[in-house]
Amino acid sequence: TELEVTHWWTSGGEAAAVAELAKAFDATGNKWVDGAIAGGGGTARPIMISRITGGDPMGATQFNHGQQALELVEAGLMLDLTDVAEAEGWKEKIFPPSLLEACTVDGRIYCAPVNIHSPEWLWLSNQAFADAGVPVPTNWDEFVAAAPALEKAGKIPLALGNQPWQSNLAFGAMTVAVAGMDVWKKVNIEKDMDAAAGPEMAKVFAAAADARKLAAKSTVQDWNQATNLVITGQAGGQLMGDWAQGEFAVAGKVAGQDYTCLPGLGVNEYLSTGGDAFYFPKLNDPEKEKAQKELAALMVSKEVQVAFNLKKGSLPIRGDVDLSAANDCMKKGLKILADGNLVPTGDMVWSPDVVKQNEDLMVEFWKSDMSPEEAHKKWVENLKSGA
Amino acid sequence: MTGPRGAKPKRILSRRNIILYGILALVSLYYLLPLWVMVVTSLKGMPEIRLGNIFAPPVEITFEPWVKAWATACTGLNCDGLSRGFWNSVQILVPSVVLSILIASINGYALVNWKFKGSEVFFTILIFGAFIPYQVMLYPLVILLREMGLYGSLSGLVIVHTIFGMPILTLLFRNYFVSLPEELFKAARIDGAGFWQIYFRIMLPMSLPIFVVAIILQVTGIWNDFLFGVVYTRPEHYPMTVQLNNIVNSVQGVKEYNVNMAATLLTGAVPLIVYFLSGRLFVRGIAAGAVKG
Amino acid sequence: MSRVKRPNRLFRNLNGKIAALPMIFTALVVFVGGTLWTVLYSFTNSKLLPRTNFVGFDQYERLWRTSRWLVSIENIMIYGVLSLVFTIVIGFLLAVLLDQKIRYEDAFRTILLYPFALSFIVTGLVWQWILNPDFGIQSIVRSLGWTSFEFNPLYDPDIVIYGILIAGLWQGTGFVMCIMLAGLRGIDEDIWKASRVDGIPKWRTYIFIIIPMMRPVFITALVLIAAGIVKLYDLVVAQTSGGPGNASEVPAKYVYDYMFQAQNLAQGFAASTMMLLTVLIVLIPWAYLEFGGRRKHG
Amino acid sequence: MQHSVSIKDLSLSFGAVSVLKNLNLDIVDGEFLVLLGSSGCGKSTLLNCIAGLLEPTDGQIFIKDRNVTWEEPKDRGIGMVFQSYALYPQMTVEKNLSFGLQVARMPRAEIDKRVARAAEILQIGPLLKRKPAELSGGQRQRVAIGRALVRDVDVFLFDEPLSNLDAKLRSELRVEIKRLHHNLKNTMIYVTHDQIEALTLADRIAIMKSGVIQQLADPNTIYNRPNNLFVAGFIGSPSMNFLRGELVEQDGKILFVTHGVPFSLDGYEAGEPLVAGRKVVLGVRPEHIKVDDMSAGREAHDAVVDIEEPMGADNLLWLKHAGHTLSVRIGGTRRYNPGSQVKLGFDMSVASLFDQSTEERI
Amino acid sequence: MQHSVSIKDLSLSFGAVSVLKNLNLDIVDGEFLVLLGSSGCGKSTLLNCIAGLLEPTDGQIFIKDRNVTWEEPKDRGIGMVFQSYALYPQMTVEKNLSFGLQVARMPRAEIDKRVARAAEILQIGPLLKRKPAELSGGQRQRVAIGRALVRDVDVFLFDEPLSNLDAKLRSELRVEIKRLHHNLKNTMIYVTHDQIEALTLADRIAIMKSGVIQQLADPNTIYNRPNNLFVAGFIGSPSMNFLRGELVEQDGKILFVTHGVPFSLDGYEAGEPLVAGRKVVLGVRPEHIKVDDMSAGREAHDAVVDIEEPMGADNLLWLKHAGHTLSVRIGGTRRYNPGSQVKLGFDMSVASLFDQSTEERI
Ligand SMILES: Nc1ncnc2c1ncn2[C@@H]1O[C@H](COP(=O)(O)OP(=O)(O)OP(=O)(O)O)[C@@H](O)[C@H]1O
Ligand SMILES: Nc1ncnc2c1ncn2[C@@H]1O[C@H](COP(=O)(O)OP(=O)(O)OP(=O)(O)O)[C@@H](O)[C@H]1O
Ligand SMILES: [Mg+2]
Ligand SMILES: [Mg+2]
Repeated sequence: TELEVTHWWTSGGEAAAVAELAKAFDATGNKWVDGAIAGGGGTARPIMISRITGGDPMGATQFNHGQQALELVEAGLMLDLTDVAEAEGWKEKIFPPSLLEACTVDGRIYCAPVNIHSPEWLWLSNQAFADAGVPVPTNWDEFVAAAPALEKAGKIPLALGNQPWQSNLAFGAMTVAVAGMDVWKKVNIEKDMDAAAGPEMAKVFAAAADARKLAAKSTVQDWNQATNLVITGQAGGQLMGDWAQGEFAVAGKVAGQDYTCLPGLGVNEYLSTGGDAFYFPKLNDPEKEKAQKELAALMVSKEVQVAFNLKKGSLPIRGDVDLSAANDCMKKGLKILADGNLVPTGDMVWSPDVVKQNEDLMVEFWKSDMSPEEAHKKWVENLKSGA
Repeated sequence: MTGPRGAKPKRILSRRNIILYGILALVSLYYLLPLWVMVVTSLKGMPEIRLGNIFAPPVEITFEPWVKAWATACTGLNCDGLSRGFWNSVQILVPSVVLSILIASINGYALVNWKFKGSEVFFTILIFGAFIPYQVMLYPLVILLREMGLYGSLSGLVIVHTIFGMPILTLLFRNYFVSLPEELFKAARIDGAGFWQIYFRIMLPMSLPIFVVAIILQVTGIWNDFLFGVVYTRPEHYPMTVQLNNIVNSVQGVKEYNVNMAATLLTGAVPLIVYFLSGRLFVRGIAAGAVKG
Repeated sequence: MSRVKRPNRLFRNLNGKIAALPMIFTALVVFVGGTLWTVLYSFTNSKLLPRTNFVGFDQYERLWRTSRWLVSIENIMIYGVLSLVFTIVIGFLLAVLLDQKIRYEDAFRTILLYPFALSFIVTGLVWQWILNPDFGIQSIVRSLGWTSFEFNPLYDPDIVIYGILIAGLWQGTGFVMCIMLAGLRGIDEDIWKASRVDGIPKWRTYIFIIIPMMRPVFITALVLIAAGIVKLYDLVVAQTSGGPGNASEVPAKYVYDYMFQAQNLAQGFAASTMMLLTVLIVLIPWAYLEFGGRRKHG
Repeated sequence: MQHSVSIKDLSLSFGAVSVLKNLNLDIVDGEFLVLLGSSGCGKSTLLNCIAGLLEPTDGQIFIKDRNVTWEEPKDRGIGMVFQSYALYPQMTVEKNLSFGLQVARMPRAEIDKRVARAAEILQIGPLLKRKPAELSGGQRQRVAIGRALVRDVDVFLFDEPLSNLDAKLRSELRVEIKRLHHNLKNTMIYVTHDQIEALTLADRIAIMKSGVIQQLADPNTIYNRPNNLFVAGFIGSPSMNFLRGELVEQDGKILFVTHGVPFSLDGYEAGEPLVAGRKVVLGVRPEHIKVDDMSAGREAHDAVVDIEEPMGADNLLWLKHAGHTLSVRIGGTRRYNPGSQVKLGFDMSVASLFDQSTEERI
Repeated sequence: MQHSVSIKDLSLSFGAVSVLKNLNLDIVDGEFLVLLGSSGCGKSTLLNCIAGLLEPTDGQIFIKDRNVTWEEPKDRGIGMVFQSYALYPQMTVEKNLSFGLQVARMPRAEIDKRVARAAEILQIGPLLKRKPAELSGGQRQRVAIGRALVRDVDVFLFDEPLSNLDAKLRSELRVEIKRLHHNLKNTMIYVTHDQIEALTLADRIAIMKSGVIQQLADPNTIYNRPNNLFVAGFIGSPSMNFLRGELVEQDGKILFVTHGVPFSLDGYEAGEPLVAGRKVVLGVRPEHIKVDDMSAGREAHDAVVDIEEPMGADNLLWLKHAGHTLSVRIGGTRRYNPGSQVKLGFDMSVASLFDQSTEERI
């Protein structure tokens, strides 16, 4: 049975990872019809939503799990995967459990998580620091301290793509690192607005205000162009999710040798774990529904998880997979994962509306001379609109 | 009697000519620069591009990027470049252009020659419609097409193009038909020709210039459309611009500028060719349709 | 002789009415219907799917508190005014140049017009590239020896909108030039002769006589340009994605982003309603002047 | 007598503007009727109503005693010829002629026969394969007439068919149309604002003003016994001379006096008794004033030549007389210098008297 | 005599098309010269050359004995009035009149004086604040003349200034222009293809054909003694009747014979001796043929009336005579039915004879 699968994984590492999914699916005798839409979720999601609400849904579609597809589920447009989940024992296998929780609405399961992404990573170019004659930093504070040397060597200290979500990601990464886990949880999970407006967060904004000076010379647009600056040693580091590793891999770079990764920015060994999930719109065609369920089961299965996540550079959603092939960075991530130092990501706990507002705020903040205090105030307002 | 006779002698390099052609040359440079950059870059290899000058002609001409853009560039899992979308685009283009122009010209004709009560009101609304951003209509149209059961089909997309082309095209055709002598229409009615006969046998054959303008506007608009193509159809119908977007936006490591430029040129080829073939008629048509407000 | 009753009005000119159905449908259902629908839902708190959960003017209050929206408005004003002025001025000047009985007019015209055939995506891409400080014009000029040369519009929040304007003008002036040229060609040759006999210099003839005579042409051009300005979206997305920061955001993009990315339909609808309102505020007085005034002299 | 076209109480308004006002007109079978009037008086509107191209607001139209008020143009048995020819530019002459017949699904053979006949009558045989753009103005107009001809209609409608042609062609085609009418004997309704056309072609002329028919009569009556001031002033070039004055009784005879100068009205045929004291206008055509030719015992009036306009065959004098400027037409060979003194004689048998207030003929 | 405008060997070609061919023309100071010719013969081109709006290919132009061949239009001392008026539509009448003066930086007071004077001469005072769109055709044309007037020029150039007006207005403005010339006494060059205008206005008429002047003479000469067949046929409406025939000697007298019918040439003033055997064309104007009026012992020719065209003041008869169709103009009150037999008398003293091959007058 043919299933059309839409997603926005089109960069090198991503495409290779999707190919693994497709290969596995085709092997079951079904056919994966690829509906890639480049340009990231921002471009692709409107199209997907239009298709689904327009009554011409695809067979499966990528969303960041969490609240993005919530209303579609509530409107009864999505296939209930509970039976698959029970048959496959997702509850036991999927780790951390928050991933499956994000797929659950009213006790029913509507999506198949495929990977874990953690945005709080600092990627460093060993070569850049060598050129600048300083040692490779081991945490965010050292990185900030080394920045002047990098600048002197004609490098961009911090590479940052000019897209709202990247600015927001960088800020989020710094929140965990600077303010610490407790504050993070208070604000994001308990939605404690006093904490959000508190001094701890103010420190984060101050730090971000310093960081934006380091990124002032960065003029690229896409995240992978920014990563490329790090890969080629033109920039010292980049705050980017674990998927950046795929780019290093495609470029043939070796972790620990050509580049260094610092999960949780080397300060707090904590990661927030969001990720991608696949949703299966209702097609009202038993044949297709069968194929959809097959695909769902397949995506969570062990072999596919390994193959997929190795290519993608993300972490698998199961605690029981063997990732001996994983490289230095991924192992670091796995370790944190195993230690359970985890929190959910922002887009799992906040509505897309809040996320978007924060993205808009952050992109403005990073690229202008808005005072940290003002940004902080607006940020709290944004959170309140969704609290 | 003596004195000057004949024409005043003119130097070819008069000050007027120098200024005139100088400005024109400068302006042309500005307009041609991007094309030059596109063409030159598309013929360079990546190493040469990385070295720097985007304006320099290629040291070593390679058609590799063109081949890649056309046939092998990847989007997700599909590695057949733009070729995949080309026929889709043609399939979208032809019926959309034909239908939208047909309807708009009939509208214009009805508005001018078969006025009925309220026709001007509808026309005014239509013109206001030209100012509505597409984004605003995106959602209502999804719902509308869904209700009509056309969502996701090629016909749905054709309808969308027809709707959004309607305001400006109707304006063009109305203005053109107004400028045709009304007596012609009267003569045809006396000859016993009906609504459609007059339209097809009298009006259509007389409207070549304005049709050229309409065709150019529509070919350009529809061929270059990305949003509607991707929102209102499914992947098997995706137009070439979707592939272009995918090629240009999905970066694998470094951006392959040469492939991007080749893809851009390939995508722009159809409207460009239409332009080059019909330049003169275009100005004439504009004069006939657009100018008489 | 008998009197014959007047037939039913509805069925007279039936073909004309039938033929106009697509237009009536589009006007009423799509444009009016779609607009009303949009306005209606802008008063709800619809998120991903439209819901009739009315919240009054909340969306509008939030809209006008959002700095991105304010920046968008400011940008579209700057872009709109400059684009209108420059497109018309440049288009007209080019048309005047081409109207000087020059040689190779066809070639020049084609050169000026071809960008119109390219999509905004393509236009944005190429200009993003040419204006890129690392390998575009700035780096070329610097490599020629002028090392302090600064031309970096797309990465400077203060002037980024002008960078977009450069590309927009490149794309759109040719078409306006064509309209103007057609208008100039429509001017009675005798006017030119009269002004020469009167000894009026050419430039004064253009300013005081020809331009006022081309009023309808300018209005056509104005309408076309203005319709384009309201819809400005692709070019920004392709060139800057609204950056750096939110310095080049425009209303259409705000609408789109909030409808689909933020999944806050109502916010997007509120923004579109504001856009429509602006269009109406601009258009209605104009339409009144234009059509209401014209009726007077037949 | 059979009425070919009959118009009853026809009214037509464009919105608030009333163009035709309760108009009645009966046209006899085979008659050549000319509608004459200045621009904008509603001539074309009336013609379009007859043709069915405009819907009247009120009233009825009969053609061959059939009420056609609501019929389609093609069913009315009319053919129409337009000022701008209105030939279909993309069709050959032959196609132009046969289009209407084809639309009516007439058999090929019949079409060919009719086209051939029309081509022969109008002598456009050699042009049949050409397109309108390749024809001269006169040829185009002939084709336009042919288009009405092939349809074998009862009534021909002409809307200023000659005004786009130059003077020479105009006079040629005028003769041709006259001949055509002689041969075909169809009813023809002909709109023009050229009075020469009206006078030469018409069996009867209807003079219109603001949607109302002012006078409907044969050309001779119109020219020599105009109903009212408007008709009198409208017809004739240069215009009739108008002298405003009063009727005065002197020695038992009624005289016309203007600026103190008395004119004998001997020979004038009044429609009603002339009463002294009535304010009137005396109208005399330029050719009915004799200069320095006092035969037949006319009164002699003194006048001074102001301007002379030689026009070849004729010579037009503008004279100052009793406070008026008079135009007088004399033979082309008789010349006067400005300033010359002349004696004028008025031919009252062809003059007209109008009441100053009603402007009607007395 | 002083020459106001003098044209020497003027030639002009548009690319390969030669429009004016070695044209010479001297215009006397204060003269009213009319350029008359059919459409496309080069009248406007010549006028534009004089105005400096077109550059001649060869030749010289003198105005007031100054060689202006290379001068700008504004420096030539000319004013020009166009057929389409060419008023600046968005300016008031006053502005239209004063704009050229303002550009020339004339003092305000002087401008006002001139505008006032022009407005008075042309009686457009009340219109000064209006825009051209609010004027009637005749008023517009007056403003256009005013624009030339204020510039106080030596030479007025008119390019068919009246052809956009209707007949009535045309004849009114004609008189006004004539009066203007009387008062101003400027040199005026006036292009038209309307012969009535030419005949009534001109001191001299230059008749052009394909860029060559065919005859340059006063209206009377042009009308009665045309130089060649072209001029003869061009002037006069309806056209001169042409009879093609031969000169034959009979009884020691030279007669003109066509289709076997002999015509006595008594009274004809030949420019050269008449030789028997020469193929010639006899031209007689319609008003020079008398119908049933055999006074003064004229030959009587039999003819049959074909068509009658009553034109009010006159009556036009189309007659069949000796294989020709003749047009004859008679008084408006004399009527003939088609088919009537009439007797014609030809007035040879005002007839013309042309050589058939050279087409020149004999
Ligand atoms: N479609 C219309 N709408 C409004 N008014 C009209 C329309 N058509 C004609 N008129 C008006 O009706 C009047 C009569 O017009 P019509 O064309 O019948 O005049 P006409 O006698 O044919 O003049 P002309 O000699 O200029 O052709 C005019 O005042 C005109 O302005
Ligand atoms: N700019 C031009 N280029 C080429 N040929 C031209 C141009 N202007 C005029 N002609 C040709 O020159 C000839 C004379 O034109 P001109 O305008 O002088 O005629 P005209 O006597 O004024 O005619 P009309 O009475 O129609 O105004 C015509 O055959 C015309 O086609
Ligand atoms: Mg009319
Ligand atoms: Mg001319």
